[in-house]
Amino acid sequence: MARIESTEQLLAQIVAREVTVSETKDKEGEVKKTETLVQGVSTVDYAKAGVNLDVLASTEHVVPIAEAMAENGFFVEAVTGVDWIKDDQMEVIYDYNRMDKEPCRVAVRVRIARSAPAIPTISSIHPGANWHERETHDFFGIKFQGHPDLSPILLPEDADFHPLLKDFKP
Amino acid sequence: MTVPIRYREDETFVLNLGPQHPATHGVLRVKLTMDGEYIVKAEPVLGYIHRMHEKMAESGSFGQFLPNTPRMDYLGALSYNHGYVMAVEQAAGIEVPERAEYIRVITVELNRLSSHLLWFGAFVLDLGGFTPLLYAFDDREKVLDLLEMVTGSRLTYCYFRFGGLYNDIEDDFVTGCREFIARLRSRMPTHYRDLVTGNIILQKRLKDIGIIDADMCARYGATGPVLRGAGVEYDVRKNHPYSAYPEFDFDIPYFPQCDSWARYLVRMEEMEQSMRIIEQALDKLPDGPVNAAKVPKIIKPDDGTYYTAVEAARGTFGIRMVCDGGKGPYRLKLRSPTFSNLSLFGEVAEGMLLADALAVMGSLDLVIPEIDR
Amino acid sequence: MDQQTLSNIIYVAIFFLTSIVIAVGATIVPKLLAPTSHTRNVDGKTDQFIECGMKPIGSAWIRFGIIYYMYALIFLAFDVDVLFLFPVAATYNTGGLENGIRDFVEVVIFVGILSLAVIYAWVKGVFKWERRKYHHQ
Amino acid sequence: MGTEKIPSSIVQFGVLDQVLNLARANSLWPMTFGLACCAIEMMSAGGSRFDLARFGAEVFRPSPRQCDVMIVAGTITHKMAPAVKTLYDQMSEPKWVIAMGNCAISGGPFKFEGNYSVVEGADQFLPVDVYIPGCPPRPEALIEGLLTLEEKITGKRRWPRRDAGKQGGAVHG
Repeated sequence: MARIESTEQLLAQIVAREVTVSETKDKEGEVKKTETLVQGVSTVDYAKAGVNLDVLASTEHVVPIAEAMAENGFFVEAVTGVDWIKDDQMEVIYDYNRMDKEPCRVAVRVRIARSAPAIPTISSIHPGANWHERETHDFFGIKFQGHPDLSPILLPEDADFHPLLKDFKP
Repeated sequence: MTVPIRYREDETFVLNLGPQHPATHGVLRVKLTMDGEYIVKAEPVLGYIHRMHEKMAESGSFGQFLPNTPRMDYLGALSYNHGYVMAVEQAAGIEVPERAEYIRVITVELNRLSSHLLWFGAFVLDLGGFTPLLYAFDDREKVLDLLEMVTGSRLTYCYFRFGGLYNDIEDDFVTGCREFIARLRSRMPTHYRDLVTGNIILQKRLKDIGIIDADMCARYGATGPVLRGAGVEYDVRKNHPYSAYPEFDFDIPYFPQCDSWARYLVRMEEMEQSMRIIEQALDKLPDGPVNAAKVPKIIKPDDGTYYTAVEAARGTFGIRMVCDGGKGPYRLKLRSPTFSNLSLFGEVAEGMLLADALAVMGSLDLVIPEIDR
Repeated sequence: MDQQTLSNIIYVAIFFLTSIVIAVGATIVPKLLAPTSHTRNVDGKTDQFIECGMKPIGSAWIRFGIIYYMYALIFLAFDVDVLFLFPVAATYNTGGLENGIRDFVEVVIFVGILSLAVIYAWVKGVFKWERRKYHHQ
Repeated sequence: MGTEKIPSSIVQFGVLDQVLNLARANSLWPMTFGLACCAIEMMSAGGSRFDLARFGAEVFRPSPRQCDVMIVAGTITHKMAPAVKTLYDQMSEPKWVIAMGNCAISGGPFKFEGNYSVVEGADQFLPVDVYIPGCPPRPEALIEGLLTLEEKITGKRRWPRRDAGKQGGAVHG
């Protein structure tokens, strides 16, 4: 468990905790404050979510987190793209995992605008993410700035469509 | 490692280790820039068998994606069944009875055995020996008979259901398993150890070839026997215990030599461990129902993102599932182990002889539809 | 031309004739019987070089490493060597024991001189295939 | 007779053609062309239990020039289709095509409305001779497919076909 706390402090330094407070009037007229986390690290129940730490971050935190994770013995297990078409956003989820006896899984989730999705690449720090990013670019069209070669990896070489977008028609 | 050699563009030629090649075991293409027998640059090209599994997951319901999971890695299909079913059970909070967990472990380990047997045959075939393939296939057919008796199909099993199994196992499956393990144990020293592992030619072809050390595995995210061949004791069944694995005592074989020979020994040793697990599971098989009491007709996991990981025959198979209350997953990312294992091939094969590069590719144990998904 | 040499000549002639018949026959008969009017094709790629289904990139007519020339040389040397060993084998041991020893020594010397080239190359490390490191521009 | 599409040869007369067809039917060399799951069943058919060697078909040649049958075992995607066409062209006559598995017949499990990368069926661009349904078809089904191809070539069935279903059904054919 020590590994999870130390990783949490490590990430808390990088990602400042930001909370938006929204008041809603419930029946008795009291002001009820609901805090929705915009940015920050939160420990999550492993049995339910499958990860120990869940980090909501923004694009400028991606590279610092990747460097911090690389120094502390984490490796990138997967890079996932999600197309939230309803609130006009796209989400990139980085899954970090450890190889030694102290299991600790971290999911870093970044939301970017859906119109011109762009996010800095971490393939120079974790070469394993190179193919994952190319595949996410294939499926969603998310531009990974600084990626050495964003040509289609799973789609034909001349493919210009992004199939996993919610509004994709074959 | 001598001083780097400067080469001129017109002294190298490009060779397509193309989609249709006996050594790629599927439709993987590697664009090799060659300087005589040496590989200057190796660049795998994927996508020749991209079958849109993730797109199908989004357009169907949870149950409709079940037949897709075995068609990704058809050699270790039950691990993929297991991963997907566990992901949905974890998200929807469905409990699985004890007996179902045991049968799941037994069938997954049997499937791992058949996958390693096929890898063994194909790997020695790549290195030039044909007979071990026939011995390995002979044993593998026994496993396929056992699994067919229970699941109904030979390769693409769709046996697990949310909250349990499709049907219970009978006694002749249990006795069949014991006979099979006894037979394989009796054949292991002669047909596998003396004939192949003791063969000096095979050892010379594999020792000190394709050095993949722990640091390279970490940089590329390689898992499974490739990582355990690099001396790292990492196995999802031990590091992140799931299903009924904590009840069995088995150890994780890992070898520090980091070369193709270490990866070969890891898989041979893993066959032993799988047999141990099956025997313990058969001895302690509890009675009771095979399916959960109440499984909702329409699976409605609450919103959010979930991650589940399973130790497939080739490495960590992870599922990142995003649910938004629809009839199916909103987004399903399938983290396939050989996708990451193959991404380090470009760095490993540089400066290697072509024949050795094929030996390394065989030791990575690739299944191409799992890479392309 | 006594009876003995005549039958020898006939044997060699028969041997020679059958080899020609087999060789020429093997090329003519498939030409006659095989369906060679045209090969059905879908993409017009019947005579493209076979490279795993892909279009070959660039040409293979490039400047190869000098090391492969060494293999050709060694093959040539030993090929000619074997050619000379045929007559030796035919007349070997015909002259009784002391001739036998002399023939044996001669053959050993003959083959030994040729294998000197191989030993020299071996010592120079031609047969050591180490992993190389390439400098990418 | 499946041979009418095979282009004609220089020397032709009836009896010789039957002898040639008999020889071709009993030595169908398949091309190692495993695309996906069906390839594993093809390998099992080549193994010692189902043994394609009994029908002269165990020599799996990787090079298209040296094989007679292209067994399309697996899914053809749009990225792979040009390679399949090239391989078919490079095969020398007489050549046949077996579509093994649902993917090669009609796209199989990957035929759905959002399908952007799977070619639905090998017969969209290849002249297929025998279709073997199944996902994956059992090795016995592959052997039955080969026997059907042999029957198509020589016109005679290797051994009588038993009526499906009934035990000891009428034997004919």
